Amino acid sequence: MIGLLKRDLTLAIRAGGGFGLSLAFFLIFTTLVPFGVGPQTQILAEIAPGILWLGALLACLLSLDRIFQLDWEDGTLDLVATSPVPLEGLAAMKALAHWITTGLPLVAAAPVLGLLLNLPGPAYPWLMASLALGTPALSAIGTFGAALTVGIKRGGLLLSLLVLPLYIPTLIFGALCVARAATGQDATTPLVLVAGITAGALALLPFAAAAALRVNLR
Amino acid sequence: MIGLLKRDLTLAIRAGGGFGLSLAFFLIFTTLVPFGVGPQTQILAEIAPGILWLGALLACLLSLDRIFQLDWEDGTLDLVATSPVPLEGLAAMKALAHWITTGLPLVAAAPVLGLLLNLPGPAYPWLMASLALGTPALSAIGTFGAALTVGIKRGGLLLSLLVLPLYIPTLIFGALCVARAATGQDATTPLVLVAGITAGALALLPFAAAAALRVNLR
Amino acid sequence: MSSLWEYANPRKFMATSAFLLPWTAGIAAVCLVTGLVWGFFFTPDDFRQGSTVKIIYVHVPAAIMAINAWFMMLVTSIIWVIRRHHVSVLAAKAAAPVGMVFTLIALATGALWGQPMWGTWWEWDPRLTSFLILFLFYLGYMALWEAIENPDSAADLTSVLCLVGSVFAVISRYALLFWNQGLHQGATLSLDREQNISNVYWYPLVITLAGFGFLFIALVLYRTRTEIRARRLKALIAQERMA
Amino acid sequence: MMPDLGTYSVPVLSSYAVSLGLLVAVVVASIWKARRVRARLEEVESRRGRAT
Amino acid sequence: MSLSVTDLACARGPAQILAGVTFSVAAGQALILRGPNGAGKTTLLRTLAGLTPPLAGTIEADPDAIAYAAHADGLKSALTVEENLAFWASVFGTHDPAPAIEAFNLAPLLHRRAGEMSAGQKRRLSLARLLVTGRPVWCLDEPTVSLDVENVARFAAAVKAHLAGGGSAVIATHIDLGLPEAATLDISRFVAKQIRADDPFADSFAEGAA
Amino acid sequence: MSLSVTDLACARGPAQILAGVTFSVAAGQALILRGPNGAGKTTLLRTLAGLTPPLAGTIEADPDAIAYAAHADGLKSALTVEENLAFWASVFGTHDPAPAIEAFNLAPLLHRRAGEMSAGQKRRLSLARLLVTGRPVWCLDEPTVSLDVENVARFAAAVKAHLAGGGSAVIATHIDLGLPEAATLDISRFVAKQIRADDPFADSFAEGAA
Ligand code: HEM
Ligand SMILES: Nc1ncnc2c1ncn2[C@@H]1O[C@H](COP(=O)(O)OP(=O)(O)OP(=O)(O)O)[C@@H](O)[C@H]1O
Ligand SMILES: Nc1ncnc2c1ncn2[C@@H]1O[C@H](COP(=O)(O)OP(=O)(O)OP(=O)(O)O)[C@@H](O)[C@H]1O
Ligand SMILES: [Mg+2]
Ligand SMILES: [Mg+2]
Repeated sequence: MIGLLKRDLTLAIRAGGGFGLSLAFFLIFTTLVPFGVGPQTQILAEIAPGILWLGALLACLLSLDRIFQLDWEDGTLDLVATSPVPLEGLAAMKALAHWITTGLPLVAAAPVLGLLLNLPGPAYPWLMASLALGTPALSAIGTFGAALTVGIKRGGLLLSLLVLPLYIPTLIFGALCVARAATGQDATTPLVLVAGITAGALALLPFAAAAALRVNLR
Repeated sequence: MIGLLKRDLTLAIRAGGGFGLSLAFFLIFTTLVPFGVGPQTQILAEIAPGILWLGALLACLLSLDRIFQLDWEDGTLDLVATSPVPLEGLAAMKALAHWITTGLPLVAAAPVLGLLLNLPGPAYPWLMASLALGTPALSAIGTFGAALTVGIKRGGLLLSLLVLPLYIPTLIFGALCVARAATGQDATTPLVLVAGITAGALALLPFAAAAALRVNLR
Repeated sequence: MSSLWEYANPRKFMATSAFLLPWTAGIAAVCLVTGLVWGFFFTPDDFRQGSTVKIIYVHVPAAIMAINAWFMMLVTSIIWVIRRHHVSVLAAKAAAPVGMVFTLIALATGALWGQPMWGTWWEWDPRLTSFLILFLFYLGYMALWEAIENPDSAADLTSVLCLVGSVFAVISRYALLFWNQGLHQGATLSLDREQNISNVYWYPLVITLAGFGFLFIALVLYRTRTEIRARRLKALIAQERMA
Repeated sequence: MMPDLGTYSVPVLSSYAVSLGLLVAVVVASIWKARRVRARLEEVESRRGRAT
Repeated sequence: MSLSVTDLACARGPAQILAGVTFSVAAGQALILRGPNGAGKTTLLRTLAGLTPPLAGTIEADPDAIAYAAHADGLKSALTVEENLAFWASVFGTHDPAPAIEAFNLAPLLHRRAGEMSAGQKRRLSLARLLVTGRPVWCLDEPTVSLDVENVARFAAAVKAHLAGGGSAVIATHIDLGLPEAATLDISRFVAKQIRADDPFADSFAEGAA
Repeated sequence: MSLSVTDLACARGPAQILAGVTFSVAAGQALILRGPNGAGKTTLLRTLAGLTPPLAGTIEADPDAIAYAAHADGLKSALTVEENLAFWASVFGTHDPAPAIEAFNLAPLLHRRAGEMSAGQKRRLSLARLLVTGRPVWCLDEPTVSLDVENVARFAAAVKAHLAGGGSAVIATHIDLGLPEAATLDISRFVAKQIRADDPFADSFAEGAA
């Protein structure tokens, strides 16, 4: 199973930039917001927590359809399915690889982007904590969605349609956590809830993803 | 060339939903924003023009990497390149098909989503006009980006990195047009500028896209 | 010298750059040290900006060179597209990271300057924002180089991107002015010097500017040499694998 | 020797530090890459030299 | 390892394709599946490999004994030959790709990216994968497509060595593989295309009763 | 239509693969390209089709006369057989797919989606595309891969009809096509693998001077 993870990371690094790209998307998204919304720092500071979380979520989303699609197209998925690796393990490794290439860099970069949007000072540690605890859930949910839509050409938009509603709870609590911290309120409760969602998603979704894969390979 | 357009539209409708999906993304994005930013109508109304334009832009973005990728993978692009259809024509048709399946539905749906975000009344016609004039530029720019990255597996995020900076002027003028209309100012100048960008992009980028395709097929 | 285009031959370029490199690097070091030391230690504080005026000696040269670097990439890319001189496009590739670092310096020092002057790290001012966009263009350009395996295809595609990107960078600049009038300083370094900052600030600034310019030239020469070697390495490895 | 930077010592010093740091970083990165590429090229060239 | 199949019915999507497929392959034997295009060879092999559940009948073989090779190569074009093999070795928990490299003469291509190889070179790599799986029952779908004469011989030698080591193989093909001693099964006599028997909407609904 | 090639040098990526390729195919003639895996058949055909510019030499044929068929099928799996053909007919400005359907017996599959066909059925469809192009010079890369005996015969008949109509064909293959009267060219004698001659980095640059 480590072989799967290693291969996915190698592929991510070799073909098309890997780690850097989700970061770049995150950066661009946060710079685009002021272009749309206007340059008033007051408003920007107010929407910053939501925008940062939304950016992280979209950066995750954009790389989802590649999780299984390429393996499916070139026949690798068929072959892995007939190998000793259980599909549950495959799904878990895929989610982990996705998180390492997407979620992890976002956590590290978020504070810099917070500056651009004038996020108030006390919110920074909470921003990082909530992203660190929340992005694994995004990857796990996304892997499940990717497993559902593997085999559908042009599945990208369908995938986002399926996955985004599932992302809503994570988004709400994550953004709430940062927003509370930004206005000096207590932010522990939403943080704990984010962690809870992540724990649940990690425990259950690999099984759902494997079931979906099995159906799609049939 | 009409054959190309017809086929792309058929494929879009048949495989994975076509028209509906970019709309669905747009809808979900605009509903996610209040979850992230919080439900204060005051703020939402203020950021509505920007968010609507941003949503349209991201909905376009998400479907870009499929413009040439599938044709490239199954060998169709090689075959079209050896056919009497010039690659410039191919690029233009691809951009047109992308606009019909993505931009056009957005124009139609935007007013409904404006309601969700409390966009002020006078802005609606300007919202539709600016999207109708601006989204063709998004499709043309996106087709150029897709032509640059065809052949790169996992090119999706790279594509957004390349394309989003090019989207900035359209976004600024488009959102500015709506924002001015929302606050009762004169919005014609930004609208004219959006139209100008679109005209320029449509006139020039198919050639750049064809050049990039030629290099990638070599 | 028969023709300027001869330098597009890798061997000729290697020879010429080997000669030029120590000189440009030396001038760069001298100018940078003189200019920065002069600027940091021997200029008075501004009556309004206090000691923050010293930031000008890194901020302005970095900003100016960041733009010039993109301009140079544009020119060399066009040369590649039209005359297909390999060294030319490799010079563009070599310049991109340098330009990106200069952009980053301008952004960082600007942000540090903004905190005391405007009371905020970041302001969505057109000048600053267009720099952020320039930074994104550099990132995209470099990422495209990295993503493409075949060197000649990568050269062609990045050149096309550079051309189209330049057009859009100009439009963005204009769009930004329209979008927000901004707080940033106007031009200090116009030809008509009398109307601008006084000589005490002017001399060290010009010297650091020269320093940054020569540093850029030296780095581009040096990195282009590396790129040429890497390109040859790639060719040789390909040849070995074919055998 | 050190000039009096007054209340602004932090931004001024950190600007210089960041700038010099980044400049040194590109220079070092360039040298590092140059060394690596050069070493690998020499290795391959000498291998070829022996072969032919 | 032997493989034995009794009265198997195979489906593809909504349709039953084959019914009553019965054969057995003993250890050390190879079975060549023949049949015109669209007969159902791929369908049968996918069912044997456990990818598609059978509609009826039994497959007597440990699914973990079967190595499947499909029409598609299953290669990552960004990885080198060596990396592709190492990946499959790690997935199958085996460790030494050397015999596979040897058998298909991949040594000269070891550091080439899979995307930069010709069709036949890719096919060789994907066949080498079989040796890396270390599994005893090979189910191969047109393995020699795009191979030149020399490499078809390499493939035949690899199959023979595999059989000699107590393995077995089921191979679908249209062309000669150079395995004269293998048994042949023409699957066209099992073709039974119809709506799947387990589809409850297949019966007419006796509208009167509803 | 005839095709004549003089002293052609072909490249793939950074590498020159073939040099000095010279042959000519008159109207009504077929030429079969042979050569081991990786020799450069695909490379040559791509150059003839105008996809890759040649490094040297001349190709005397209107690029608009050449119909190319690659290893990949170029089919859209979501479209039916009929729609796939209609698409190619519209791209090539021709209008009647009936002879193509006839020649490869696609009538029974006409409303099947391309994605729901077997490998050989897909291949038949992609060969039928050639007839729809209406172009006189066919450049085919292993056209009979996955075809059964009956369909190989159909293909041979289609080629013969095409030649009889004054067309010509260049066909790369490893297996017998049933075209005994066609000339054969073994391209292994043109193989000249090396760095592209137009690559200025091929010369060493006397590092000592640096
Ligand atoms: C992140 C923030 C900033 C960025 C990205 C930035 C960028 C730039 C750029 C692009 C230039 C133009 C160089 C040229 O082409 O002439 C410039 C010059 C200059 N900047 Fe900034 N700047 C920033 C913040 C500041 C701040 C806060 C101040 C001082 C209050 C400042 C003062 C100046 C001055 C005095 C010049 C010289 C003007 C000239 O020669 O044109 N900058 N900066
Ligand atoms: N996804 C699918 N949905 C429905 N029918 C299918 C699907 N795939 C294949 N078929 C049909 O099932 C039948 C058996 O196909 P299969 O691929 O098993 O044939 P095959 O014997 O492997 O042929 P070939 O020699 O061409 O590879 C064919 O008639 C085919 O049209
Ligand atoms: N993208 C590429 N980059 C570099 N080299 C390549 C690339 N594609 C193919 N090659 C090499 O070029 C040579 C010729 O390949 P080509 O595909 O033309 O062979 P072929 O004669 O068609 O072989 P096959 O019978 O296996 O299809 C091979 O040695 C191959 O490894
Ligand atoms: Mg089959
Ligand atoms: Mg070939």
